[in-house]
Amino acid sequence: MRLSETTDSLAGAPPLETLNYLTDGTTVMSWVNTRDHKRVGVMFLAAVLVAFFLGGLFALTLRMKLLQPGPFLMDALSYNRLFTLHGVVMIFLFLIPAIPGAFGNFMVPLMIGARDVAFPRLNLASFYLYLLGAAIAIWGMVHGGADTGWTFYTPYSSTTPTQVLPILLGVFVLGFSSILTGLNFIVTVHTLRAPGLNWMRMPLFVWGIYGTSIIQVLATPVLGITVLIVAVERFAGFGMFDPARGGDPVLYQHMFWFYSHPAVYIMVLPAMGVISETVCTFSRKNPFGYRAIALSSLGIAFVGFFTWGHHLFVAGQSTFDAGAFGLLSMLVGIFTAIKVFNWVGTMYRGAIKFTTPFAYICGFLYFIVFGGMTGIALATTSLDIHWHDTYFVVAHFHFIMVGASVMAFLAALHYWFPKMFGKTYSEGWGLVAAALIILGFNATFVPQFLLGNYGMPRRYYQYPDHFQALNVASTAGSTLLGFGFLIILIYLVIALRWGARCTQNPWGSKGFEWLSASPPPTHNFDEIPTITQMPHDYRTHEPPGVIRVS
Amino acid sequence: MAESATPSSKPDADHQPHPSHSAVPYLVVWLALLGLTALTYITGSMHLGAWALPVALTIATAKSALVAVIFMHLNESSGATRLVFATALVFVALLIFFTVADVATRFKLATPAGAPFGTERSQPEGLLENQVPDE
Amino acid sequence: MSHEADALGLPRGILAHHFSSLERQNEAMRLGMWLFLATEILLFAGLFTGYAVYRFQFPLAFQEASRHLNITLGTLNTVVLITSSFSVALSIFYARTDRPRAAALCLVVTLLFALAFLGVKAVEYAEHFHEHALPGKYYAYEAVKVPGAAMFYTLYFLMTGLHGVHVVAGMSVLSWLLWRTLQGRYSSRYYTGLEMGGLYWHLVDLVWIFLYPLLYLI
Amino acid sequence: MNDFLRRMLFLPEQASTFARDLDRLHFFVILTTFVMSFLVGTTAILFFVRFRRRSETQTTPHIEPPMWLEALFVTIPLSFFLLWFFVGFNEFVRQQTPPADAMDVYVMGKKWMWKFAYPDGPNAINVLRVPAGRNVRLLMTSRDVIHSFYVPEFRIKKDVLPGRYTDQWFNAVAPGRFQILCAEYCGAGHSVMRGEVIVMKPEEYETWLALQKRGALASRQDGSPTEIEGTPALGNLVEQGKRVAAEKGCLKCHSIDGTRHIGPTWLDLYHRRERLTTGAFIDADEAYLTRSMMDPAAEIVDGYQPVMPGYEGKLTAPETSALVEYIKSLQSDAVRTGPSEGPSYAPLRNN
Ligand code: HEA
Ligand code: HEA
Ligand code: HEC
Ligand code: CUA
Ligand SMILES: [Cu+2]
Repeated sequence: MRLSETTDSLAGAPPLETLNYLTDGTTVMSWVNTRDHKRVGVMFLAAVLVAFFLGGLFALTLRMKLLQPGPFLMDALSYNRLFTLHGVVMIFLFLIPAIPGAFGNFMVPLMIGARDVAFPRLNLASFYLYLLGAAIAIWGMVHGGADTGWTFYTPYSSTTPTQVLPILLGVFVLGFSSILTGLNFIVTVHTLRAPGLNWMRMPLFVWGIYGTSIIQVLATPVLGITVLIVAVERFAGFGMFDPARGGDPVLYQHMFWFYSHPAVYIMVLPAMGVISETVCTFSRKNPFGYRAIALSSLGIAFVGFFTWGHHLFVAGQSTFDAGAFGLLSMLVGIFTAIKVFNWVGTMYRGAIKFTTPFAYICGFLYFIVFGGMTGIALATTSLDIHWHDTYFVVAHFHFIMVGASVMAFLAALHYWFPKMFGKTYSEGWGLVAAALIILGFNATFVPQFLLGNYGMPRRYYQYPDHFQALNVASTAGSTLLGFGFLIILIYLVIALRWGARCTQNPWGSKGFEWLSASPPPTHNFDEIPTITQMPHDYRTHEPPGVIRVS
Repeated sequence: MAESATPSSKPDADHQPHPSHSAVPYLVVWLALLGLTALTYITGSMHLGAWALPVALTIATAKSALVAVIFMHLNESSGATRLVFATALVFVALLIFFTVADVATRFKLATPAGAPFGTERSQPEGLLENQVPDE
Repeated sequence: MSHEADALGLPRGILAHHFSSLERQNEAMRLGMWLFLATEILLFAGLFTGYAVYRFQFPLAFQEASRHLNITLGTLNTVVLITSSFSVALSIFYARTDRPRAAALCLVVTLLFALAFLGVKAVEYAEHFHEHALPGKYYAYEAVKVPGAAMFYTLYFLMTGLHGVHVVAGMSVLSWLLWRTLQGRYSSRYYTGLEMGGLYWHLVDLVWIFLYPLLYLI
Repeated sequence: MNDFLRRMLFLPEQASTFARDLDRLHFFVILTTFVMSFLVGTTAILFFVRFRRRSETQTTPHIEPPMWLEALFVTIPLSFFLLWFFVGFNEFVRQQTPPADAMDVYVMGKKWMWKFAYPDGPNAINVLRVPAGRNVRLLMTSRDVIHSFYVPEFRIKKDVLPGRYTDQWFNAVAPGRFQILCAEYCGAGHSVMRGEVIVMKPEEYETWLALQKRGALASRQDGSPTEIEGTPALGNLVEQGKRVAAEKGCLKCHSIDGTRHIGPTWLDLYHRRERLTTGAFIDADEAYLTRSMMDPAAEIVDGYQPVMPGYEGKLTAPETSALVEYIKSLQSDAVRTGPSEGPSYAPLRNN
């Protein structure tokens, strides 16, 4: 089934064969030098996909090792480097830049009726900083690789003889890239909204990106200074976190998590924005509780800053702080709950069509509730004592980061694929892959919850024999998962090359990004649209292009 | 907060939002800053004990408020910029608060008399050869 | 769009194509700059947190060590930096009121003060090196041997070092702005670039306003 | 029911007094998690079945949720979360507060082994013996990097930090053997940094202890934090302190019988509220006592002259802690009340 056949009736007049941003200049230099937010978005997309497959390969290798309780396949040091690299690549190279860098860049200006982001040159710079940071980090991996875990806890990270410096430096540069992306979005949203697009008409994806940007701007610098101090400690022995000189290792953890807990919301807020958009399109319904969904993004961005201590419950943090952070963690859960219930509410009395993105929406909803609720369970101070640094935590965060964020990333990829490239992909294969991924995902990570309950600590190269059965189950699941991603890779590449041309608005969506052509021309709009209604208003069946364009 | 963009047609009004301007406020602020520096220097050398820190911080805050509001023109900025500045300060305050609260309310013996006390620097040689103790 | 800029007699290319008016673009620049300043504040916040924690843990050592810093030089530097901030503010004021030469002169004064600041700092650093009042494992200062004193110097060097890097960065920004001012780029019609540079310099001052009492006056 | 759920969820045996209470909360939270994710997931599917798209030009009504519904979305989860938090935090505080009558064991983590030492008792590597039914408090520190002491069956875990002490207590319900795991990543040997807790019948434990004290003590094996660091044996710290006080001349100025001399008396000094010349009050805890020796001029007790010499560099760390122990032992009512206080730990080594 081709999308274009079934949804033609809804599409506006297809202004197809005009020059679009992809065909307007095809030399290499025209890409390298571009100021176009859409091209920067596409380059980010390509880069983060490479990072994802790299990180995924590391993950599969990890899982292979864990088939056997004893030494197998590699030695302990290689294993330790491998999970560090898996974590660093997946978090700093993939998930943090993924949705904001790729889809945020592409869609936010389109959605708010702007011709570009506020600082196009800075935007390009942010991409090159990403490449530079990635290059430094990968160079470090090739030259030995660190074995600290992605958390770089001192004093281990300041004393291990492996190559920590390049990775720290890479993370620092990547942080800069992330800051610039966020800064740009905040300014864009404040100053470049189209006439008539007031705050309470802004698409929910833009709200999600806006909340994310606040975190990126305000949290990332603290990570920057923290890794810098560790670097100074390593090569100059300043001893700021060194207990032998009166330093406090727990201070490091406070500073690290002041960034890294909010950072988990950098990873999930854009994903939530994607779900807010897609759930409306595929239900053909206005967002249920628009205001609640929009403002809860801000709520997460703010309260999310003050829960970092829940990573330190057994780290020697004081009981007072544990209580304060535990309580605040409970509050941050509420904002997510509001969103979840409103997404489900959006489907109520809608006109739902089951497509590949919708399959991922269903997966997302289930995984975010399960993953999020296990987060709440972990924040219940006393329960964390047993679970801390076991596979329960590993399963918790993979449920959110893979189960929710990656699902949303995939939903976005499929939903906006026609918008970005003007091509359609095979819906049948899309559903097969989605089924495989959701199934494989459960098979991989549900056993890890049980392993955590059973008492298996994470970052274990060898483990006591009685954990083996569950580990084998998890590895089997991860193979399924891998095949799912492989299928997606194949049919998307095929679609890119040979896919049928799609219409301007194949999904019949009333999101504002569909106001421009697909793929959009370099300057996005011939004339800046005037917005006269909320996004996703499906009370009439005029195509959204008819939202009065002045 | 910024309102939606309306193509502006009266550029002159835009570019000089505060037409009558004089340098006197800057001069006054500069003198005030010098005065406050003198004050903090004097109070600083009085060894006020427990009060030294609050006094010094209050003076520093007053000084930085002057710089931010007058020199940096926060008084004529949009609400968004003020919000950015205020948010940054609130976050800094809470970062420091929670971290110090942890140290201040720890388990009593956490850092016993004589700390810092000995830890071994790790021995880089052995590790890379991968000497994992046998079980 | 950019014909508006032409009509105003502004240098070409100042108004980017995607902004509807210069006012809007200036607002964007200003907001962007303040966001950047916010990141700078949080960058320093990490060190201030470290300071707060270790001061809490080693109050005596911090007092002892701080008394051995050179308060006179510290105060001198405070005055120098405050004055440089003042002259930057004046320079923007002159640019705004179409007196580019006065503006340029103020920038020159600022740069001189910045150099003076670095000079004084260099004198202090030299003294510390001489006394071996150095951070972490290099600490061998005879005068203060309380546990925790080394931590004070670690923080001292990290904080003033990072601040010094910012001073140097600010100086390069200001030099560039001086060049642009001499070219006559800034006037009452357009002075955003200068204003941004000024904001950055004021932030450098702001940080020092806190560093001074925390390091020298406890 | 308890056992059924425990097995379904792969939870290990409940071998400490905490385990059962914790697991109960665990079941509540996890079952709610199952129910909620199932409910949300199925509601989505049901809505799909019920509200399928019937035509490509279908329109839908504009629906805004009523205020009360949004309020429910907030209050229902919030009340669950808060309930869990308060129940959980209560348990947490209990786990963090060792009872007064706990027996102490010193634990030292080191790449990649656990060392245990009993106050005036034996030492061991990787094997911790405790009596069943007694409260045991572990006082833990590390020699190199962070480790984490984890016994799944007891549901306890605590990071072991260099340069600091952390504590953890438990009460093992019945004899048995349980694995100790290291739960904080500490390098290549992290996953094999294992040990064992052997819970013994109280009588057997006493016999074992007596045996160790008599025989094994003479040929102590390595593993005692005290011995490695060259500090005096823990048990006679008080005796040592008495000797040091005499040798170093403290007793020239300080009395131990409550009389006022050049300096304040040491009797009942520990945890006395001292008024300083600044007017502030201070609690004479270990830290203050140490400071008073190292830097007496910093805080002068009201009514005394700042004549005491500083002992910074003149007292070794073991001597300092012996003195602190000695001063702590000088209590007019020998019976100590209040929560269990610091044991006679010795700082490991002064840098
Ligand atoms: C995208 C990433 C992401 C997200 C969004 C979250 C979200 C949350 N996380 Fe998670 N977390 C991680 C990534 C993430 N986490 C990572 C990477 C780690 C490990 C890091 C490491 O050590 O390496 C971690 C670790 C971690 C810990 C530390 C565990 C340990 O090491 O001991 C804790 C403890 O409190 C925690 C809590 C939470 C909470 C409370 C949320 C909340 O935000 C969740 C909110 C969501 C919900 C609550 C679901 C929706 C609710 C409903 C629909 C309500 C239905 C309800 C009822 C009626 C009851 N997380
Ligand atoms: C965005 C973040 C992200 C993502 C997407 C993933 C994805 C996966 N992760 Fe990862 N993980 C982390 C973030 C992430 N992880 C972090 C932060 C840690 C902690 C690190 C630390 O301790 O410091 C961690 C740790 C971690 C561990 C624990 C290691 C340990 O503690 O010892 C394990 C073990 O199973 C694991 C497994 C997996 C698996 C199976 C996937 C799968 O979902 C991967 C799926 C992807 C692919 C499979 C690749 C695509 C397909 C191909 C390459 C085609 C070829 C394949 C076939 C033909 C089969 N991860
Ligand atoms: C020259 C006399 C002198 C000697 C010798 C001396 N002290 Fe003191 N000590 C004082 C005086 C006077 C004070 C009260 C003023 C102060 O707080 O410094 C004091 C206070 C103290 C206090 C604080 C008591 C309180 O009530 O707060 C402690 C603890 C202490 N000394 C320990 C020692 C130890 C241990 C030694 C030996 C190693 C020692 N002193 C040797 C004179 C002395
Ligand atoms: Cu010790 Cu891990
Ligand atoms: Cu967290």
